[in-house]
Amino acid sequence: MIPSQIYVIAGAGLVSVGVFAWVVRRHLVRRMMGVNILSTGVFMMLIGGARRVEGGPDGVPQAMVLTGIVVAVSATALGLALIQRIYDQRGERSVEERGPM
Amino acid sequence: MESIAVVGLVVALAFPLLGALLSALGRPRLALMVGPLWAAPALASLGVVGEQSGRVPTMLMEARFGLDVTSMAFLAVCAVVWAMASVYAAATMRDEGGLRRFGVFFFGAMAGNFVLIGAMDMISFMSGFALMSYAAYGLVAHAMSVSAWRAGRVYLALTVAAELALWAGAVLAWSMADTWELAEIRHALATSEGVAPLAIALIFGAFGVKAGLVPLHIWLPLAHPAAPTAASAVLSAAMIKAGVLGWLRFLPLGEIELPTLGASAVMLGALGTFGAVVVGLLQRKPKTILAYSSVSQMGYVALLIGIAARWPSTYPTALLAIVVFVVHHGLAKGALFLSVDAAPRLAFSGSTRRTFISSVMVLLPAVALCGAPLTSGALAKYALKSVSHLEHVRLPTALLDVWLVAGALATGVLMARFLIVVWRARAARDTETLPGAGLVAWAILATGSLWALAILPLAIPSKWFGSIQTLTAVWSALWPLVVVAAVAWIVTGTSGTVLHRGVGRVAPGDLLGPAVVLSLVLLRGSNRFSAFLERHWTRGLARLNDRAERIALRIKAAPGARYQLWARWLSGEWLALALALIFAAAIWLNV
Amino acid sequence: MSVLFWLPLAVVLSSMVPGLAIFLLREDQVVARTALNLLGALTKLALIAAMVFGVYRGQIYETRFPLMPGFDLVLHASALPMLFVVLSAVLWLITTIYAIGYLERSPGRSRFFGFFSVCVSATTGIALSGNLFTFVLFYELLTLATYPLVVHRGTREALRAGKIYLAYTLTGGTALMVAVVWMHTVVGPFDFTEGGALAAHYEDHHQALIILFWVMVASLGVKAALVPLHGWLPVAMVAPAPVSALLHAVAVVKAGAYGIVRLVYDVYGITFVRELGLGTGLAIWASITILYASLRALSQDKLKRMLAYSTVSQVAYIILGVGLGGPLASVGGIVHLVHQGVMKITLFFCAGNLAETLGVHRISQTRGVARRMPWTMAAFTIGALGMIGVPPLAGFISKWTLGTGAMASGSPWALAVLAASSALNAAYFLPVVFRAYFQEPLRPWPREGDAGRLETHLSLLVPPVITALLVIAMGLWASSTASPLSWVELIVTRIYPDPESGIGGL
Amino acid sequence: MRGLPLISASIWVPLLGALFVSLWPRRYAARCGIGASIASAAAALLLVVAVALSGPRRERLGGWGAPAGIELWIDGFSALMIAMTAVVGGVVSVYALAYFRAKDSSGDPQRQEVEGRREAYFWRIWLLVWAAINGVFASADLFNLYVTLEVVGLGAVSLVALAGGRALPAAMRYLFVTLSGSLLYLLGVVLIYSEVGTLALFQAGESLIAGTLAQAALVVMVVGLALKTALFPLHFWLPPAHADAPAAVSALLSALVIKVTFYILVRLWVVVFPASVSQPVGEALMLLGLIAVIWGSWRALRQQRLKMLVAYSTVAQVGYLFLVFGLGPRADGSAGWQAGAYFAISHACAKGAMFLAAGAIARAVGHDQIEEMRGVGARLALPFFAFGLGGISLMGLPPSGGYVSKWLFITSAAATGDVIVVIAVALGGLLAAAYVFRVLALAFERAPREGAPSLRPIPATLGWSALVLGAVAVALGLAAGAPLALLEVGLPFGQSLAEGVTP
Amino acid sequence: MRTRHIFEYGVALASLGLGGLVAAGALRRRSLEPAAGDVVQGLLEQSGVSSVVTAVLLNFRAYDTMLEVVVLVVAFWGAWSLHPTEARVHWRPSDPILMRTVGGMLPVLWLLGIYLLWAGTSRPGGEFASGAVLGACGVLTLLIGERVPATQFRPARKVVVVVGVVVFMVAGVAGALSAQGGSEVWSYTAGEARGWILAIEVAGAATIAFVLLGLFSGGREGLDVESGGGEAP
Repeated sequence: MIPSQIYVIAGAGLVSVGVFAWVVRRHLVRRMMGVNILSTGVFMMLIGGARRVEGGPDGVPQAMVLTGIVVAVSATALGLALIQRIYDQRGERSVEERGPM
Repeated sequence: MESIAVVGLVVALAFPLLGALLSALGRPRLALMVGPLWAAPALASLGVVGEQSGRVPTMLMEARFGLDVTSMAFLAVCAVVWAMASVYAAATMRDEGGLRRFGVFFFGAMAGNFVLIGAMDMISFMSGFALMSYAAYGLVAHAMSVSAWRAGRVYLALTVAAELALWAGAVLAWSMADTWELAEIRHALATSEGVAPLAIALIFGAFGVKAGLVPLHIWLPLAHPAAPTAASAVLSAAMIKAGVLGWLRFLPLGEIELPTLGASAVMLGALGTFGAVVVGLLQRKPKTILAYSSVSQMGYVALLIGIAARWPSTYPTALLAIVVFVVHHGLAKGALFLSVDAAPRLAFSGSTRRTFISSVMVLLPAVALCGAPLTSGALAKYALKSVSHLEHVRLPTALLDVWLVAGALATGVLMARFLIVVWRARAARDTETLPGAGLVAWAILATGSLWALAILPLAIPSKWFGSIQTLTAVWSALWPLVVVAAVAWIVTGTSGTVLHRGVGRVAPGDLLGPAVVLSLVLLRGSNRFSAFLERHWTRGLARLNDRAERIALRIKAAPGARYQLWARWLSGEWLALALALIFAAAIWLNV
Repeated sequence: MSVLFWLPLAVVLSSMVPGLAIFLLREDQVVARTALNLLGALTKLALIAAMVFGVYRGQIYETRFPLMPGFDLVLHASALPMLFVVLSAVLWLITTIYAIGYLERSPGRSRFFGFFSVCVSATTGIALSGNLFTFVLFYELLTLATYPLVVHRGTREALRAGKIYLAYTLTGGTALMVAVVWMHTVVGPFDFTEGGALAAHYEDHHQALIILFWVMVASLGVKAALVPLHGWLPVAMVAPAPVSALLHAVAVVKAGAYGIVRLVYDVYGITFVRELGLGTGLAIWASITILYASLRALSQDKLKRMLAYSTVSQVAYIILGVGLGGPLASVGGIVHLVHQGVMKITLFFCAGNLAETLGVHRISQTRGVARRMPWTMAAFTIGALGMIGVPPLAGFISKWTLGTGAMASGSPWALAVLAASSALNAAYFLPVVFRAYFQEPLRPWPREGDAGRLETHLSLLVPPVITALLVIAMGLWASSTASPLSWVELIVTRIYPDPESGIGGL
Repeated sequence: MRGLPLISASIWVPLLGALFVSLWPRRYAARCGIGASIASAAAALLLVVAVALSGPRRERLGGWGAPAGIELWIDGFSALMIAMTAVVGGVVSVYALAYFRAKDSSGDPQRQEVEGRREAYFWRIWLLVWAAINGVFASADLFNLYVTLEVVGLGAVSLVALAGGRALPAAMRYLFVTLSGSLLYLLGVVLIYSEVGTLALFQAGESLIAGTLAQAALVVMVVGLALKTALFPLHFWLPPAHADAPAAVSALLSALVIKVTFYILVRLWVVVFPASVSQPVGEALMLLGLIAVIWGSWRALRQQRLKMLVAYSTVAQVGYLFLVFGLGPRADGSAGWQAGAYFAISHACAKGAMFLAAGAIARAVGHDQIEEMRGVGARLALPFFAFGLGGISLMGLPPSGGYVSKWLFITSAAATGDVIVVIAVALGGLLAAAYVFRVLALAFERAPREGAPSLRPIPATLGWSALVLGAVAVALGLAAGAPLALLEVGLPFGQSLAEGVTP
Repeated sequence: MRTRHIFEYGVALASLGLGGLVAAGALRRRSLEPAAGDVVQGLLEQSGVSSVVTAVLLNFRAYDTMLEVVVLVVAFWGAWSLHPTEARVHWRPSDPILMRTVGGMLPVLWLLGIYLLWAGTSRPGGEFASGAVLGACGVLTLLIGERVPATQFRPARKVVVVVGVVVFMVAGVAGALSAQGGSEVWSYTAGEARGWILAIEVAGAATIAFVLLGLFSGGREGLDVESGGGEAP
């Protein structure tokens, strides 16, 4: 079990946890965190699976991860803004007070 | 015969349609008054066209129109009767109700009658026949009373059945002959294999309905009393003859031996002759009596057809006999029907001179009908005898003579019965006097049996004429009359005789009673079957069913309930019918 | 791109274009709408006259558009299509006049006449279609165009009828499309050809072609109202009279029957159909329809429903003629297509008149109506007698040919069916005539139309009289060259080229 | 023509348009927006014409080769899709111009301000989404597909959220679906990259061989993309999202956005994955498609709200799309794939017309409860007629694009002998007829006794633009030859590998 | 709650299955040649920058990066299109410890951001890193109640959002014009590449920083701690 394979398996674990969290949890913020876990898992598998090239680790996956992270960040930001707006509409003071959706 | 002449003939024959149009446009009485005008072109064509035939250019599948000896005779009779009847109708019919409608249907039937007489091929014959039959319905149901509707419905049902049988028979015939020409049709049907027998049977049945052949005659006694006088005259004198003409045109008489057709025609003829007389005697209304007399006279024609079918060699003489008989019966019966309405009107006016004239005018056709000497009746009877005496007619001459004599006697008795009823009825009539035109029309028809003798020699062999003048012939024609007069005198003298009790025991349209009961049973059975067939569909048939229930109720409500109904049957008519059946069976065995 | 190419298309579009234009008219532009309508009808008639003359001289008119790779939209004008086109064009003109009078003040007329014209162009398209692909295209377009007409009145009942109508016809249309596609995959693309396009193929795909035949007949049977599939016709009678007159008596119902005719003659070919014994099956199905529908008509009280059932049985005559096979029966069947159209449209016009002027919808209300509306009832009587098959009217000619055809093709039982159905026809038509002429009206009419001098509006009265005269003319002058009978003989001689089965004395 | 970077142009013009619109103050947003839309449509059609005339086009961005740089590849299939986007996008933009402007006339400033914001942001985000959609259809690079897909997803979510109110929870659920769908797709890309080492679509296709990795990649990508295309079991999010969004947005979503993920799936099926791997999954998808057709239609029939009915109809029509994965590989030649592609574009026009018409009707009547709409037919003739035209294509009745695609579906199914598919396609058509005519019956129904509901006046452009889309759907039926010919350019379906046409 | 449990177990199983499948697939991979990494390594000189990641990001796959910035812009517009939230923040800004630490950190962070930006061409760093750091600075300023200097004027805000993408496009068009063979975008020579990459990095960093700040403020001008409400750009 060379080290990179450990990362890959961990990534896969995170993926399944992320999917489960997103589907099952009712609370919006929790679901958003689930999606983030899912994206982290995917990126971990990406980097874990990257090959080594003579000048060090292969550059392309790193670029892909960078892009992926930015996309994930912006998506999460939009999600949180939406969640905030939904709670405003429902009249709750702020996110953490109420439990599920 | 070039096409213009043919077109001329067709227009002449269809000329009465103009009368129909005129009365449709609101002037029915005028149209009826000038009745002879509509019939004139047809009569004229007799002289002008003579014995020729040709094809119509485009109309009716290039139909062939023309005249031959038989159709000329038929046309003559019909034209005269139609003309006189229309004049009489114009004179006597009150203006209330659908005179306009009556005019349209009257002239429609008239045109149909003429067209079918002139038709030489199937399609035009059938068109004329259909036009006449359907238009006649208008005449039957004219009175718009319950009995008129009932008569109309029975007439219509049988007519439609006849139309379809004719259509089916014609299709079968066409499939044999592959052409419309009636001449070739006859040749094609003159075989025994293939569908020919079925076609012949269908055609014989179809025209049997119109000619009042026994089992199919039940509409006649219902239709005549319902229709107005002029209509019933025409119905009996002219339209029934169309059935006979249909037989002559379609059936291959004289070409091959048709044993089954011959035998059945003879049997049904016999049945008709005697059965009708017996039932006729039991009737109350004069027109019904006359209707039954027509049925019995038609029995004679059926006899002649049967003989011609059974022994083809006798066909020419039989044809002549039929023509004579048709002319004689047409004129006489037309006059008699008119007399039913005209006689009381004339007699009612009080002066003895008028009552004498009316009684003479009534007596003359009645006596002619019984075959009195020096009238067309005698000629017809002699023609009948001469046909039955032809050498290869293997009917036992004795049996035939008995039949003819018995027939004459029966007709005499029926006529007597009719005269008594008319005489008794004359006092009760409250109608106005008979207008002049009506009298003239009636007179012409009444004396028909006399002047018919003048025009008939054109086609009849002269020896027949000679024979009726001989003394023996006169006597043999006279004695039945004497006997009948005696019996009539006795009967009028004593009231309450057996005859009286029997009167009125049989409802007109004799066979109709059992037929209705039978249909009730069938209907209820089919209704149960249809209930099984489809739930919501039975609502429709249910309505038919409750109509049948209403009829059954009506019968039950009649006095004496079911038992009484059966009892009456046993005594009256069945006895007579059984008698006639035995007689006909005897003839059948010998044929 | 000679006229040979553009004429069939022009004929189809000559009613489509005015139709689409009428959609844009406002409700109150009556003059413009009537002008457009009549203009469309007359131009169509003129074009058709030119085409008939051309076809008579043997020219071949064909419009061909590649619509899909492998499938072209083909409009081919040979003798048989021309017959149906002439019928629908003539009757469309008459019905338009009638409809203008009938819908005098009712709402939604632009919509009505728009869809009405689209319907007729769909019917013409069906008639002229040169292959199964085009036929299916116009067949389903017809369903679409007729739905708005059925639900025109907008009442709950009309919508229910529309729903039922759609359920039947759309299922039929889809089944037909699937069958056609399946056939094209099995046999490869083909056009309608005189002697039958499948003549060459039937050895190897024997089984499939039989199944496809019955699926197609069933799907066409929905529109041709064969017995189990006829449920929609009586229900669709809720539509206004001109719709039930032109569409349910002529266009829609005939489209189904015409489809079966083309299927048997131009797709499978007579030899193939006879060999597989499909013809007798078809004839038996038609006979069942004839008798069942006549029985149902017997117990109807609503006048239009009775006429609907009678349409169901009369259309089955056409299919009986086709099923029996042999030249004579085919002539009888196809000529009945024309005769029945004219007779039935007369009856529907009269029913429409009674409903519109006097508010009489039921047979029980027709007592003594002849006195009040003599000319309408005269036309009705002529139509009814024609239906019964009384000589010398048009109905007699087609029943006669069918009868002789039945005998010629050796199935006498068909003769019995024809006779029985004529009897039933008499049984349900004559009481109406009898009531109208020989009975007094019991109560005053439900609605007293103010028709002034005539019994009803001129535009309501003239069409039935014209068609009634047409019925008589087609009967009397049946043997003349211009009559439908001789035109059909011309068609059938091409379908049955072998001399031994000549038409004979007709 | 050869030299110009037309593909990039078709992506950059709407992108530039969006940015340009955002610079202007809110009052001019609509005007700039419509200008940008017309420019983008022109650029797209220019590209399509170029492809139609001179065959497939390829652009190596930055001049680098396949493995290193990103390549854009346009063949018949993608050109057709871009043409579809241009047409539907253009017409919807015209519709949106009127839809947002005439939104509210009640005059209170607070609502006015909210309307103004919605309109401004609609144009910006819609143009970005348009650019991204063109980007997906043009891209021949696995990772690039992910990023463009993400832009489309986020843009769509924001557009749905524009409607506010009950659209927000729907947008939220849609956001989760979009994100996780893309991430699962990315997971597939990661697996493929870890094996074949290149992100180029065609190169990956050549070197990817059947194995558990390919199997896993396919499954996870299919799950992700099926979730975004709302295939039957994963369709829960679509109806509320498409129904509660503003009318113009729901038309865009149903017509274009779900076609994007379908397009990617088709590319994966044809180019990337070997047949042995994709065949069983294809059968499963076809089965799910069949169930979707029946289930979607059944649910649509029972809906009370007009837009929900149309949304569920989308779920049903998506079922048709997925039939392609079972039929395509099996049928000889490209009949199966052609059917799917043609169905996609005709459904886009038809569904677009229906949603626009439904929007117009809802705007006029004030609500979209079907039962309360009795008797409005006469006065809303135009929208109902447009709805009818769309419905005709949906039902697959001639003369419409839907009919042609139904014909192609049945032909390919009959060729391979799948009777169940034939029956399902036919049944789907009938069920579609059921719910379309349930709405059309309103058009013909006479007002109930207590009088028809009062209608608010709506701008004519709403009805007319819906009619234009409906007319395009019908035109697709009449002139099917040209699009099908365009579809064959560059042999997009399967033969390209065989004939070595790869870039 | 029965169905709820079944549903949850089902989803758990499904996600485990998915994870397992993916893991199995990943473990059995065979790394086939040619790997994109080797090709990139080979072409590094022509890209105009020494760091592989920056080369891939800003030259080889420049299109991806542009789209990435577009994603950010979309998210920004999406967040700001929602009606600005009225939720107010309760804590008081005048907490001395917070003020002092933030005050001290801010200048260092600004310096770090700018350094990262410049280092990007040769060492790991680049626009995203610096953008993130600068964004964080902005957030900190808002948290202590101050206003970020450049964000008051609306037109400035509008421009800074779009500047990242615009510069990208300008570079692309320039590349297309200067290209010898085909006229693909961004195909400038190694020399020019370096300059353009730097320009893109600067603009990108600015956009990223501002967008991240905007996303945090959620459609409000600044974090009006007590006042609430605010006028969107």
